[in-house]
Amino acid sequence: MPAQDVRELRIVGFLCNWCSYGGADTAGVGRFTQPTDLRIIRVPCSGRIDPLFIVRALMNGADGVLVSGCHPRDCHYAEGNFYARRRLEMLKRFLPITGIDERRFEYTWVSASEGQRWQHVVTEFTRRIHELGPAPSFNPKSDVDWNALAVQASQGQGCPCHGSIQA
Amino acid sequence: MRIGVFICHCGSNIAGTVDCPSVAATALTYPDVVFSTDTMYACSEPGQDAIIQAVKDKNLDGVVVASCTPRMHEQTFRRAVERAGLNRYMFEMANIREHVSWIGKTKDLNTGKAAELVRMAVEKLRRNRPLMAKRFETTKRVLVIGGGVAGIQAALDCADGGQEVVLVEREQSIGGKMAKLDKTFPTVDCSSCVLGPKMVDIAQHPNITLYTCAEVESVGGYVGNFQVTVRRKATHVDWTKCTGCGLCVEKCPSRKHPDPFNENLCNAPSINIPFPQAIPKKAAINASSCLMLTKGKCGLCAKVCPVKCIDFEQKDELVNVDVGAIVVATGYDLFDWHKYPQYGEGRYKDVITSLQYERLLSASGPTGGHIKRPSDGKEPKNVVFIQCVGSRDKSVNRPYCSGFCCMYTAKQAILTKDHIPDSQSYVFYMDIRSPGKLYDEFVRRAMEEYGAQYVRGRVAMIYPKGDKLVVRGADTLAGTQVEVPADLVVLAVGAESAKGAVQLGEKLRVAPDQYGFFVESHPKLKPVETNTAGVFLAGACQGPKDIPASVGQGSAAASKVLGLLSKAMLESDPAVSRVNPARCVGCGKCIQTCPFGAIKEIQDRFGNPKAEVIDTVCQGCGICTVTCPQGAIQLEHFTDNQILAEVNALCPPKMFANFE
Amino acid sequence: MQIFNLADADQGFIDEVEARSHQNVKNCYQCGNCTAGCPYTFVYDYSVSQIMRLVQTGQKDAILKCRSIWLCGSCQSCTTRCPNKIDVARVMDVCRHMAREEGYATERSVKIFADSFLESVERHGRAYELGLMASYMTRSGRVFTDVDLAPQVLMRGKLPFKPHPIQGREQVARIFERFRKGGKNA
Amino acid sequence: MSQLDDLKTAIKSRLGDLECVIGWEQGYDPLHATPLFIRSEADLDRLIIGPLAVHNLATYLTGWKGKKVGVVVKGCDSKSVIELLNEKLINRDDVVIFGLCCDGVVSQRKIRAALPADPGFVESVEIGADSLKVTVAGQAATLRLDDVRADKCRVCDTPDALVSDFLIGKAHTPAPAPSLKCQDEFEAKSDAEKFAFWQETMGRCIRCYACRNACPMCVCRDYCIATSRDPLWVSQENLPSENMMFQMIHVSHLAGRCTECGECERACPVDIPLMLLRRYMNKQVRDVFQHEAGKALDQTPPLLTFKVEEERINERGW
Amino acid sequence: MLKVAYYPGCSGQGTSLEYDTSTRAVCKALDVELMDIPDWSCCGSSPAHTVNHVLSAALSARNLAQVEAMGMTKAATPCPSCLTNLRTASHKMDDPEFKDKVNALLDVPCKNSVDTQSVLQVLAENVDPELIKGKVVKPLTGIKIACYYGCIMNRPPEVMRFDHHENPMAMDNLMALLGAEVVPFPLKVECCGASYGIPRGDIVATLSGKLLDASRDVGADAIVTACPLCQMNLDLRQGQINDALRENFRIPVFYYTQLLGYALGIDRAELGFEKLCVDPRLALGRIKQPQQAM
Repeated sequence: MPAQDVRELRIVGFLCNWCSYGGADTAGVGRFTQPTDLRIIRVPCSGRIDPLFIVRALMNGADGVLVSGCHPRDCHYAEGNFYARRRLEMLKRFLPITGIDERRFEYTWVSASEGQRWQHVVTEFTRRIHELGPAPSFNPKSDVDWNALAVQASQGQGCPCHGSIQA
Repeated sequence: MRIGVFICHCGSNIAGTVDCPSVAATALTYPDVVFSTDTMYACSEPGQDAIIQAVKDKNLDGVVVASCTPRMHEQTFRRAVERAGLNRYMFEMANIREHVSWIGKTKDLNTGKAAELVRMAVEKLRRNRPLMAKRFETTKRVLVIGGGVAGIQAALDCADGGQEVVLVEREQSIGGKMAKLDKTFPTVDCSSCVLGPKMVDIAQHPNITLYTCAEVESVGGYVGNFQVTVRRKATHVDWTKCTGCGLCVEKCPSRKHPDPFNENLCNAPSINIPFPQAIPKKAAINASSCLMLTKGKCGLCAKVCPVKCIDFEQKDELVNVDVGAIVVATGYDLFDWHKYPQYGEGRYKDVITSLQYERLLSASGPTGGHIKRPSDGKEPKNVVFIQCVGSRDKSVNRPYCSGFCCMYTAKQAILTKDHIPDSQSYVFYMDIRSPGKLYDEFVRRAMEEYGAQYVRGRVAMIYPKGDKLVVRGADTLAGTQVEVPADLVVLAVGAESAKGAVQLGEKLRVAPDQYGFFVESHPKLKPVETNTAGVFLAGACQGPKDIPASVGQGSAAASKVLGLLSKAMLESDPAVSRVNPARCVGCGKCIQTCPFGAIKEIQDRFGNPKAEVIDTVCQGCGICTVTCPQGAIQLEHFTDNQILAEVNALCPPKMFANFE
Repeated sequence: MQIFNLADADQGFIDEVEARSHQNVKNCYQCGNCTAGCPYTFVYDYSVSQIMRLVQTGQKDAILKCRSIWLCGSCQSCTTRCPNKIDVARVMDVCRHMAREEGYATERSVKIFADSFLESVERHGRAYELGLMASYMTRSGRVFTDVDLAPQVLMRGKLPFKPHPIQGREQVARIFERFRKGGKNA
Repeated sequence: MSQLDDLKTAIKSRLGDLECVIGWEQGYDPLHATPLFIRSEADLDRLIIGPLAVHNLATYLTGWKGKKVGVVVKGCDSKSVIELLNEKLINRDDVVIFGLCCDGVVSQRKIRAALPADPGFVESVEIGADSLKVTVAGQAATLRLDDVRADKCRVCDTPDALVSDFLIGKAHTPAPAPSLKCQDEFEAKSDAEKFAFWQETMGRCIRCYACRNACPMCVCRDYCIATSRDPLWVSQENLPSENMMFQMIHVSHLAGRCTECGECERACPVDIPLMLLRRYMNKQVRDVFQHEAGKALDQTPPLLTFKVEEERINERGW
Repeated sequence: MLKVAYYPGCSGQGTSLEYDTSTRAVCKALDVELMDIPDWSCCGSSPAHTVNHVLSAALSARNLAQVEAMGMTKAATPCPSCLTNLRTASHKMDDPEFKDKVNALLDVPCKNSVDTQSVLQVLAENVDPELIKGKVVKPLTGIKIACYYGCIMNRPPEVMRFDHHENPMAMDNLMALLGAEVVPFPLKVECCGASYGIPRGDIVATLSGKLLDASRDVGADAIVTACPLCQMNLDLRQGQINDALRENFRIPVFYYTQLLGYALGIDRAELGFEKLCVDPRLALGRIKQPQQAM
């Protein structure tokens, strides 16, 4: 599994409790080996997933975000994934204008019984993110050496924010 | 906050590929974590005791357990922290077994991942708050919608269990489809002999109020406290006086409208009692054909009625009923076989449905139990049965198996031979579906003892030749095309959802599937529950079912109702949405998207509109939270800040990158 | 009857039939409705549903050698009535295409008739019925085909003696030419 | 009578029933307009319309909710009114709409760019049929209206108010360009270029929230989640990522609701081309839901509803 | 006046000359202008699609391209076999990949913008029945007619999009409008044996024999068709069928346009009754003269 040969990348998963989280559990119970990069956040329903969570993760430097819910029509709350599908599709289509590679975000449907499918999804998505490599940071590296300033501050040399004034 | 972290080894299940002590050590560096340890089996009794002890010794106000999936043991540990004196929601779980140790091979990667999942749980827990369930009283009364055999069973069981029952039936009499059947498989006992006594019990049970010719108009409220309005349609007969003597039926001169009870095989008088065993045994007027109501002259029934109960002025009546639980038992309808043009679309009178055939077989039917074909009244010799008409057929959007057609067709083939000994039955089938006690034996008997000719193949067309109908089909086992000159063709029409089911589902907030059958909570483990608390399903409204399965579900639904209403008070799940009225601008978007009608508009004391969540109705999906642009409505236990804390724990904002 | 080892199923054949017909033959559940309606069953060696079954199980030889695929009249009864919405007639067509390409002509007269017809179209741009008959009779050796009809036909002026060549017949001929160059992948 | 006279007559006829009527008047100089809140007939003298009347006055309507007001709208502004009505953020009975048939408005930004130097205070502006004569410090410059027209007017297909109680002016038959060149060019850039572009522009953003405050569809006002602690979506760090996060919140909350009035971009003091984001999102909404916000009454914003089968969402093969 | 591009089909030049002439005559009488497609070529008929679908579509598409060159989008043909080929080609060319393959064989690429219909559909859907009724000078009162549509004019419904695939009624309605007694013919869409007349006459004998038998059963004086191939099998080959089945059918088989023309009072010369092999005079004789009908 190539994903494990190199440094882990930061992949965040948002999974609905009833289907996909269960599917990931089923994959675990079946010992379906997967790359380890993914970290899963459990939410009650894909309808709870605000696309802005995904944006937040990407802005924070996540290299990939994977969302999974119940298959359409199978939502535990009847309609949650129908709303989710619209919201997530809009986000995915919107990302290109921001210059964020839309392949870094994917959404799909996995039921609680689809352990193998979950393994496939995770493996493929992780492979894709590794192909894309680490995401560029939205914030350019600051010229300010925060560490040095922090040291200065701890030595009682005034507030770092106003260092320039002092100088 | 003082948080304790427990890293479970789960024997070697986790410890095999995760360095649990190292995870525990890392956890101690996380904010607010004051205690961290690894433990062999956190869920075991000693494991739970250790958690409780630690809460007390270390004065903890939150607990994180990293072990298996929360779907397995979240409840276990919640109860444990509760025993330790904490609120059950001051607990978080990190899944380091199914999501880590069982799927990753490399120990150091697994260990790192486990530590991060614990970090995520800690960050979430830091934003948790104690949540309290609400307790509320329930109305000790049950509404059963639908008076077929499933609804009858549910109503009787609930009534026998001591609950008041209101049974609402759309038709004039209860009994449903079963009342129309002649005999039942696989015992070939008389349908009305079996059902009749149960129908009488309904009429006589002191706990049951029966409304027939009635439909549910609206449903409000929630589990434990539903407010239902029932529309009782005008029958133009005062049923408090009507004795069911039948004199009016006898004298009615208008007999031009088809008789629905007899599946339109014959006509019925405009004032009628549908069948001798009808419950309630009361007459009702068909307003669309009654001469008095359509033309203003006749009134013969009113003249002959000995108790003067005819009331041409009668109007629909709305009745309000408060109930604590609802059983939906609205049954099914027959597939409209006219969608198959190759069967003649009704041009050939001797192509009939299986239920029409039941009426021909029935002694109380239009032919007095003699099989006479509709076109010329002759006794048929060659009878062809075609199965899967509207079942297992994608082209008519009915890909599912209706389940009972194979069995009733075998029964009808047997009865045909009983009625007409020199007859020959041909059954075109695709597969025989007969799993059930004595079912397959029964089908074999139709073939072996009664000589029904089973032909494996569909029928492509029916066309008339002389006074016969030529049925052209395939015998796929022989690989040939076959033709049968038939005297009568009986279509084993499949089941589809009852007319109006989708609309009723909307009132009840019970989702229908794509075919209009109601969706149960869980296909295996919650077959009679729905995703709307307090609403239960019985019988074929959930999917095609035969009589024993429907009766079984009627009883099952009743036991769920009795269990629910046996509690003095109900508790609601506190992980529901909550509105911050200060942030709410009253735009109503959350109300629009809530699938459960759990949000209502209220006015604050300045008269501004605000949203308010009905705790006991909210199911906790969180659609509203995403819908609200102000973040004014937050799903407790999954608030924006809680989930954002998890995101930030996993992806620390990049501004910290410089500190690496 | 021969025993067919199911493990010998020709998956490539199944895939090719599916790809060329755009149909998923796995959707067929063998209800027999195609056979039930097929007017040509009486001259078939395998019924339509059996052909579908043979495709499902990858029995290429049996299909390409069979008579039925040549005798299908493309009357669309099977396609119209299939409960699984399979375009069965198209599958039959594709089987016949493949049989042709591999040199089978189990129902020789049908193949010759088609060849004669297309030859006539290629030459004149339109089908020239009398020429087509002549060509067919020469190739098939069945020189007495429909001679009984000749008087009626000729007497009523139903068959013109001369073809109606069209100006664009070169264009039509080029269609055939390019098709032959492109082979089955055209 | 001129369009302005017609408008004044119409306003006069209803002013008695209304708290006020919102229109435009000349601002701090003859080039700049500012909203005018007409409460008496005397105020009517100051009313102006025309290419300088750029503000989308629908922005003010939610602030007057519960009171009866009138509003003067151009075709584009009327879409905002419709969207507010559709979302029940205002009541139709409470609003009297004076709709204009609009010949387009100018972009102040383009005028500034077209003048030799930053104009500062403009002395006078003369509006011709297709030109604009601007006098600054005694120096007159004549600009072609076509050159300084706002971007949105170049692709406008709704010059006439779509909803109104009074429709004033001569109706148009618009034939808009299919898309804007600047938009097409930007979309054609590579991911890296676009990413760098937003990094740079968001580095410039001072999070003054002018874009939000000018937006007619931003109805949260004081309760915007970009400035709250619970929920806490955006940190107060002045980082490009946080500024971008705020813009993503804005665009996400506008998905399926934005009427492309362009007020956000117009209001931006540091010239961030926010409409690039808006137009792109709207294009996606059109493609997937065939929905255009504000084009018709009684539409539901597409993210507040769903279809069981979505014809245009093809789940990707996972 | 409705204008459609007209594709007569090869048999219209030969074995079904009378169908072509009568079609032209009735269309003219009903104000439907048939614009001949210049230099049309053979659609390939069934031999082409049994050889290859791209070749078949290309032979049809050449003609569709000719229609496009006329600047027209609607074409009509009397022949269901041509109709099937032209429509199927269009249908398959909805797939761009297939369209590219087809155009690779053509000199002039086809845009696939033409909707081809049968002349019957054009008449049924565009001509007001009242107009037809008003133009009837010789009602068909007295004759019993079985309408036979053939297998492919309405099937498969997804491609043909006309009338009903099991029980089409367009001709029934038309004939009834003209005053004929239309008997319920159960085998309206059963196959007659199609183009197997030459290579496998036995097939045609069996299948067409069933049709003749069924029409006799329902008491028809005549069969009415809309297909040259069906007409040929039932009419020209009726003798062969009688020989093969030891039967004695004498059922005339008309094109619907012939009877329509007859009712409209069109010159008999244009209707070509003399070209029918089974003598139609007895059947036509059953039609009551107008004064008798009154």
